[in-house]
Amino acid sequence: GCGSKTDGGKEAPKANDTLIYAQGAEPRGLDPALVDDGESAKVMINIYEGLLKYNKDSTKVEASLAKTWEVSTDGLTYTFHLQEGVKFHDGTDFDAEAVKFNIDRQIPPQVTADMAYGSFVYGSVKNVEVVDKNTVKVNLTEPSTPFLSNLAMVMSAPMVSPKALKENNNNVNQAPVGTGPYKFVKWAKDENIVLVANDEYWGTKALTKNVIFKFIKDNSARVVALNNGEADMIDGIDATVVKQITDAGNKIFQAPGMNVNYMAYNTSKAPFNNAKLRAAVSQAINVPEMVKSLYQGYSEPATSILPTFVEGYDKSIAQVAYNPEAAAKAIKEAGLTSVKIMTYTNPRPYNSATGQALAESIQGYLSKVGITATIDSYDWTTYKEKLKAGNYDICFYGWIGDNGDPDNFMYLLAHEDPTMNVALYKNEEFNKLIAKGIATPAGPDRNAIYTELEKIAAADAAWLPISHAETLCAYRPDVKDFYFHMTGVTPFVGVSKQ
Amino acid sequence: MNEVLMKVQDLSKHFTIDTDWFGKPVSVLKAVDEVSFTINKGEAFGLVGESGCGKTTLGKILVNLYSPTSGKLFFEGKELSALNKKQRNSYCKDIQMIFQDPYASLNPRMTIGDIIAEPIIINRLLPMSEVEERVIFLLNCVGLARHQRNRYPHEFSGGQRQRVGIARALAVEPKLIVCDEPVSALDVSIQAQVLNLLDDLKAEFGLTYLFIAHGLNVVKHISDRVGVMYLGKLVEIAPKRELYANPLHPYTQALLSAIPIINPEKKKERIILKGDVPSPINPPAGCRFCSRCFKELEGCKLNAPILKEITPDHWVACHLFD
Amino acid sequence: MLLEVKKLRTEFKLKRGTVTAVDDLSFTIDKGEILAIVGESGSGKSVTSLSIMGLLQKPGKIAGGEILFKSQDLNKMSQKELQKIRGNKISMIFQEPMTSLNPVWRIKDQIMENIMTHMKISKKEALTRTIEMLETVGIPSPAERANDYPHQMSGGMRQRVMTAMALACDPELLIADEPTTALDVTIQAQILELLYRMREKFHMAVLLITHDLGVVAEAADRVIVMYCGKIVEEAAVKDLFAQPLHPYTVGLLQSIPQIDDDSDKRLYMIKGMVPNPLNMPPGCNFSDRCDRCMDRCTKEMPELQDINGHKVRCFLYDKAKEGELSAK
Amino acid sequence: MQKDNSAKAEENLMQAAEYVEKPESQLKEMWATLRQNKAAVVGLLIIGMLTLIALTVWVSEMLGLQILPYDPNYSDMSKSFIWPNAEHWFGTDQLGRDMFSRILDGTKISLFVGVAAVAISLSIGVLLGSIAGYRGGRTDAVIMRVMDMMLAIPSILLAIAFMAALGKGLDKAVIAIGLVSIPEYARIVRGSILSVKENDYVQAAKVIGNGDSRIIFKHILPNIISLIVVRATLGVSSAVLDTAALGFLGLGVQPPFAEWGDMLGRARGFIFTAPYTLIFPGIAITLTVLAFNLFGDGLRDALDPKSRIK
Amino acid sequence: MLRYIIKRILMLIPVLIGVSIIVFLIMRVFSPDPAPIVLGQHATQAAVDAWRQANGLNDPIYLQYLHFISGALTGDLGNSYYTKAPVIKEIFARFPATIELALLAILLASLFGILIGVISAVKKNSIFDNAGMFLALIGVSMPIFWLGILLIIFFSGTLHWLPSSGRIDPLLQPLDITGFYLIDSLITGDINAFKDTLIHLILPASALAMYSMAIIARMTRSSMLETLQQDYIRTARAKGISEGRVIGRHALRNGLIPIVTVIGLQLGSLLGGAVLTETVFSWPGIGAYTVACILKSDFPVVQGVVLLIATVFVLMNLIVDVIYAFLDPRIKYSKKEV
Ligand SMILES: Nc1ncnc2c1ncn2[C@@H]1O[C@H](COP(=O)(O)OP(=O)(O)OP(=O)(O)O)[C@@H](O)[C@H]1O
Ligand SMILES: Nc1ncnc2c1ncn2[C@@H]1O[C@H](COP(=O)(O)OP(=O)(O)OP(=O)(O)O)[C@@H](O)[C@H]1O
Ligand SMILES: [Mg+2]
Ligand SMILES: [Mg+2]
Repeated sequence: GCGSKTDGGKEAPKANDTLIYAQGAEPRGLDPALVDDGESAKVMINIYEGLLKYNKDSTKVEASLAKTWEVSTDGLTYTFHLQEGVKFHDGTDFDAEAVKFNIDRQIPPQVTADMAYGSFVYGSVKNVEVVDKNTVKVNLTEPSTPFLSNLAMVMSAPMVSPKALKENNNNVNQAPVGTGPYKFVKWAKDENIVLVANDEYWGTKALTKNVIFKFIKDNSARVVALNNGEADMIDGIDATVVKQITDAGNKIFQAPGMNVNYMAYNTSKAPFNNAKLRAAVSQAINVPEMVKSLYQGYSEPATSILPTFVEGYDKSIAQVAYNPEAAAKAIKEAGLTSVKIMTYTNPRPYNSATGQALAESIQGYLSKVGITATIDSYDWTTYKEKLKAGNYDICFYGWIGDNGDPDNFMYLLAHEDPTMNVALYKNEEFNKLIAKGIATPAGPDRNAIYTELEKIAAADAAWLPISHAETLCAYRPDVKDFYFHMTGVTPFVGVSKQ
Repeated sequence: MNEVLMKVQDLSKHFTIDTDWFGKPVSVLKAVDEVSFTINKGEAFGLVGESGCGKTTLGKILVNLYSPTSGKLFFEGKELSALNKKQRNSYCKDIQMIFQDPYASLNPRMTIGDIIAEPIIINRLLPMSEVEERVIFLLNCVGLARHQRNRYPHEFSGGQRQRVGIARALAVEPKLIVCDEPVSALDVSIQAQVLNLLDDLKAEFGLTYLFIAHGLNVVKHISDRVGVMYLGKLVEIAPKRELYANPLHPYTQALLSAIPIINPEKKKERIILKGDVPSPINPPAGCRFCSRCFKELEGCKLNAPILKEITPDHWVACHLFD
Repeated sequence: MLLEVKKLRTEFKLKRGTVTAVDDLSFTIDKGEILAIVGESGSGKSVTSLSIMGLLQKPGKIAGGEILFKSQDLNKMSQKELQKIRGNKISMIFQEPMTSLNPVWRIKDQIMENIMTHMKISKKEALTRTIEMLETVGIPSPAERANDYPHQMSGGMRQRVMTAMALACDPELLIADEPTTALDVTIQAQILELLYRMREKFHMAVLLITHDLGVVAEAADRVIVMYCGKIVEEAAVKDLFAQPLHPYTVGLLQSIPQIDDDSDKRLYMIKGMVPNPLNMPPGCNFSDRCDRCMDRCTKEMPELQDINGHKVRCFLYDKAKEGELSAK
Repeated sequence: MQKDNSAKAEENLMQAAEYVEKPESQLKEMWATLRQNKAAVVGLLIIGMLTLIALTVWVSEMLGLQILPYDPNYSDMSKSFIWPNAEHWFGTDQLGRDMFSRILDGTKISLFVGVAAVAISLSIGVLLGSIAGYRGGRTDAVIMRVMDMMLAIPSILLAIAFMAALGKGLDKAVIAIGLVSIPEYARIVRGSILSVKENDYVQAAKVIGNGDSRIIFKHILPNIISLIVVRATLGVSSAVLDTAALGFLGLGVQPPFAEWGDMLGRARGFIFTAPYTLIFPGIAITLTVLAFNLFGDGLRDALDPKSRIK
Repeated sequence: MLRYIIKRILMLIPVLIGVSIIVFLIMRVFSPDPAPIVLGQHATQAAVDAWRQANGLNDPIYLQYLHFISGALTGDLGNSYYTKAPVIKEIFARFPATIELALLAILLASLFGILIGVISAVKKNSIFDNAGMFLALIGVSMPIFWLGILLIIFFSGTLHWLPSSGRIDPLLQPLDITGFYLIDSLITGDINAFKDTLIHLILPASALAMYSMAIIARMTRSSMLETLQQDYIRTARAKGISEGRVIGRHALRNGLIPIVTVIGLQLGSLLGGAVLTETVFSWPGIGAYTVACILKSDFPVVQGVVLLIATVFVLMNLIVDVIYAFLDPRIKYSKKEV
């Protein structure tokens, strides 16, 4: 760790001054430009703010550090009017210069390869102009409808103190300085991160003085910690422990998650360059039964790629229905007897049961229709590496929505990169529609484009969407107003304890 | 029959005990230090001395288990120390060794027959078909029965094992046998059996022995000439009768007087030496015996005495006879 | 009479059978006397001494007999009472000087421990006494050497330390179990001389155990010859060497090469070897190796019989009278 | 006359006897001692049982027979997490697979990895150790320094690194576990060679003209073989533990193979819902390791010349 | 003695260089490419290539090694690919936790192991002996992670007596002075923190200690049995001192000498066992972290950690040898090493 407690002296903080949140892994770092993981986001949301933020219950954007904003009619210029009198935790002013500084570091020429979200969020930005102290203008190279949504993300978009960045070698992973309701106190590696309420916060101040993020890797141990009172809130639980938690008098927080858990066929080579055969194999899998068994009701069986609450979702979309007899017949006709499955061993946010369990259950279904499946499973890193080689018939993957925009999901099937588009799906018509979707301003027209994309995807059966994982958290009964945003973050500003 | 079989000339063996930072020896153990003597064909040359004085080391040099630090070895007139490894090996079988500890000198995993057969087989002395016959013959020679051929060493007593060791040495028909304290680990009643056996074999096969012991009475019984060693040096050599009747070196005198006599009536005058045998590591320049000598002269501490022939065939290294 | 051993029998109960290491052993030692026990390896000498000291380890056990030290039976004493006698009234020197001292304690601590266990004196006095004792046994510059560890001393020195330790509490009986076997001849002479001197000085009785008949001839007053756990012959030293009775003793004496014997004749051999203690020949233990074995010898065990103070266990002397003896 | 008789008898034996006594088998003797050690016998029985299970499972799998109550890899999602009952003795796991069948099936993997890994480390370790011990000097120094290097890294970390590098799989687990315990064997073999080498019988072997390799193989190795056998037996137990550890960390065999450590690793997520998924594989591992330990200990006692019948 | 120690320390250098080469080879030549995981969900091939270039991964392997080793010599082990923090900092933030755990475990293991071993040896074949040795046998046969989970289920999950994870209640966390919470809490005089640290240590330390305890108990027993057979024990008994003293002063001191080596070696294996224990107990130590880093191919961290652990291990061996010499006066350092 670094530094000592800034205030409060030696006296241990009283328990209801403190919220302890136990999560399964340690953040990778706390510099929004340099990290990409959900565990970091949960901490960062409390320290930083961006120009915009999402509505509590959706991904609609609201004012944050930007009071108001205007978009030029050609969609190429965005003008933001900033909140006045906002200070970073280090006492420096937040102003237009700071905004420029933050964006400039993530666009060419300054952007570096390890800025995971830089190009995603600011990829269309041409430059930033400081109009006056509280006004800033962002110019784009081409219109981008998701741009505003992107500015509300916790990755990349938040405003970091330029002073801190200069002092820390352009990397505040270990020493975050933002404008948010909580200030960073210390980070004991692999143990916890301590935050304290920002008394000078410009908005509504936090209700609880201290927030501690504790890292407990083991799922069961996290449950034990909650039940023993070592933590006030925990996340990353799966269905099997819910009873255990509620029996101990604790509460469950459940919300739809913005993600998709899917199986992908390798469409680039035989046998699955044949859409009919893909559909036949998908037919062999009883998705609802499997989802119920693996996730015990804490994941929705997926009927489409997009989660229900994302624009562009349409009830009418459906994947092929379970029909083992028809499947068996089609498969037999095609002479398919064996497939090579590749999967990952870790639990992922969209698949708490691990890719391996998923693969093995599918192996079970396939064996019923006369297909012998071999499974190669690797840890996530290796898995991503192995995917590149494309040496598989079926693989598993998932996606967590970044900004609630449908493009964020659908563009995967149009992506050039084989580790993104794991189905190696190529469809010119599809790609054109994607490009169109980005440029079209938000509204029913745009939503129709994505519904269309979904229909193409379902018909081509490159993916078999399996489930949308619900967010599952648990908290002690004395915690009030705890919530978990669908983008996977936990703002504590309004949370209190009795 | 004074034909020389083995001639040892200024033979030394030094062990490096410790080196400095650069690998240069700083302490050297002079186990054998410039020793010279000859062994005649057909004789038994006895070697006595206290524990650690270098007897075994000397014996092992003769059988090529150690290579000497310096000095020369002549076997039947041929200079062994000048030969290369391969040539040297061809002489190995002519010089054999009987070891001190009968419990450690036989491979516990081999039957005694195999132990005896091994040297015959690896030296290709006989066609395989005749090996077995020879083994039985050797067994019989040392007083073991044919039916014991397939037993393992642990099934035998010390004396019997020593016989196996002797048979193994005999198997290659050696000319010289180094007997390293062959009886000191044995019980009194067994000692005599082995000593007699060695005596008989010597006559039967015309062997030559280098007989190492620390018991003077045993050496006297078996050998023709006796050398006395002290701390890596030979201090006296003489035919046995001469040596026992007329010991010249003070150490030999003390050694002889220290042996208890089995006769309570004959209480003899004892020379009790003071102190212990000093360490052979970095020994002093002068006479090695000096620290315990009861006849010390001036200069003994400084100059090492040289082995000189005082009366015919009686050699001694002592300043008393300068 | 200082020590009287009566019909001592010591057994080792092993899985494969019972070894009777000492059987029917009776002898006495008077004040100031040196009694020697000789015998081959495994004949039960050490077991005898350990039985007296009460130091037998499992599975060894005294199966019968009495060990009377000043008329008290040591065998019936509790460990506590025995501890008061051990190292105090009766002390012991062991066979292996190299391993009998604790390698990790300085020798002064080992000797002082003995003194302080039995004498009520201060540490300082104990140290003084320790150094005195070391001086007595002939260790040069004892005050410095007292700080040495055993490995820093030679075998002879260690044996001296053992002796100093054994004598530290003025014992009345000293048991010396092959005190010189592991030593060189010249050192052996030193130690024997030391023992002799100490006996004169402290007036203690010594039970000297050895397998070297030469040592016996030089040092002992009386001697017991053991074979396979039994006494086969017991006599005053002069009598034994002048006129050994038991065939085993006779054989032993003849089989050792004599230094003052200049003839080159063959050595006498006792044939065969010591029997396996688990598989003794019936009758006399020596019968299978004896040149003068009779029918009877293979069936019965002869009794130890006393012929004018010279005891022997052999049927040859069954009805022997004084007169007949000298005829042999 | 008595004397004549016995002497004659002896002579008769020596000359007349045409027969040669059969060599007394050391194995037989060892077995005799081993049999007296109850713990070792229990260990051996368990090992026998496990081997039998493993072989039966393996052979029947080869022949395509199903002798296990259920196909250990067959998942039926409608049957996930059934508590132990008459139908599923050890219950079912998350994917509805029969735990009892999987545990039995796992025997095969654990024993195979254990024995194969030991075979690797044993052969390489013995070779390196023998060369180092016998040659001495620079060869020794070089070999042993390399072994020191390997020993300086905790073996489990090294194994994990190997697995991470090589990827998952039975063969890779065997290699990783085998490689990391080479130094142990090399050290033991070298140490005992050094001490055996000083024995007079090795010197005697040189004197009669044996070459180096013959001395190593004929005179030295047979005399430390018992030590190596004991070490190898105990080595199997630690290899089984290591396999389980790798499996537990998710680095063991490829799915769907039933590997005990892997089963434990999965069960960790369900310790409250389905504690039995945690209990049975744990018992299986412990029992197997225990058996090899018991047997190894007994073997050591049996081979120890101090406790052997003289 | 001093010369010996210096000599030994110098001898460590080649070992450590060798260790670094081994790790380097395993990691850089055989391990998966770290780039995709470092760069995350949106990484494109172009970004991956750029990143590899920037981190020197496209250089020839010997250049990479030279770069690493020259850095290491100046105390710079590079930055973690993943957190981008200096490796040194990452390691020392976690190392005290592991050391604290391992030391307590070895303490427990030695204490109970020696106790059980001595009692078993002295009362050979008694019920104590049998029970002790059975326990030891179970101890060496049980997978450490299984034991850990069972302990959590029982003491945390069921009885709620002891915490299941973490080093301390974060609210009590002492000032970070040494990183060892036991020491830090004592320095700051915070008894509650000290207690809480101990409470958190009990379960993981016990799980970790079990295996070593069993080994130590078995070794102690056999060492004591052998020592009790020695001639000098007989000598001690012959002096008439009490049996307790014979065992305590004469047998134990000698019997413990080989145990020191065993304990030293166990510390090495404890560092290995920590990998599993830390995983099970979410212990914020170096073991679990290293595993995670190996799996993430975080080369600089893995290289750094392994180098550090190897250093600790060889130093530990050195210390053991010194203690050994202290306990056993027979050991002389003048002798050339065999
Ligand atoms: N390989 C060796 N390395 C170092 N020193 C050795 C070696 N072999 C023997 N020595 C030393 O050389 C000296 C002479 O040893 P050697 O064995 O020749 O004596 P010895 O006269 O045979 O003694 P003993 O009567 O005890 O057998 C001893 O001090 C011994 O320690
Ligand atoms: N611990 C033991 N277990 C079994 N048998 C034993 C044990 N100790 C001694 N014996 C047996 O007791 C007998 C006598 O042994 P003891 O040690 O008294 O012989 P010794 O005369 O002292 O021989 P040495 O001259 O070799 O010292 C031997 O036959 C031996 O086998
Ligand atoms: Mg010798
Ligand atoms: Mg004895």
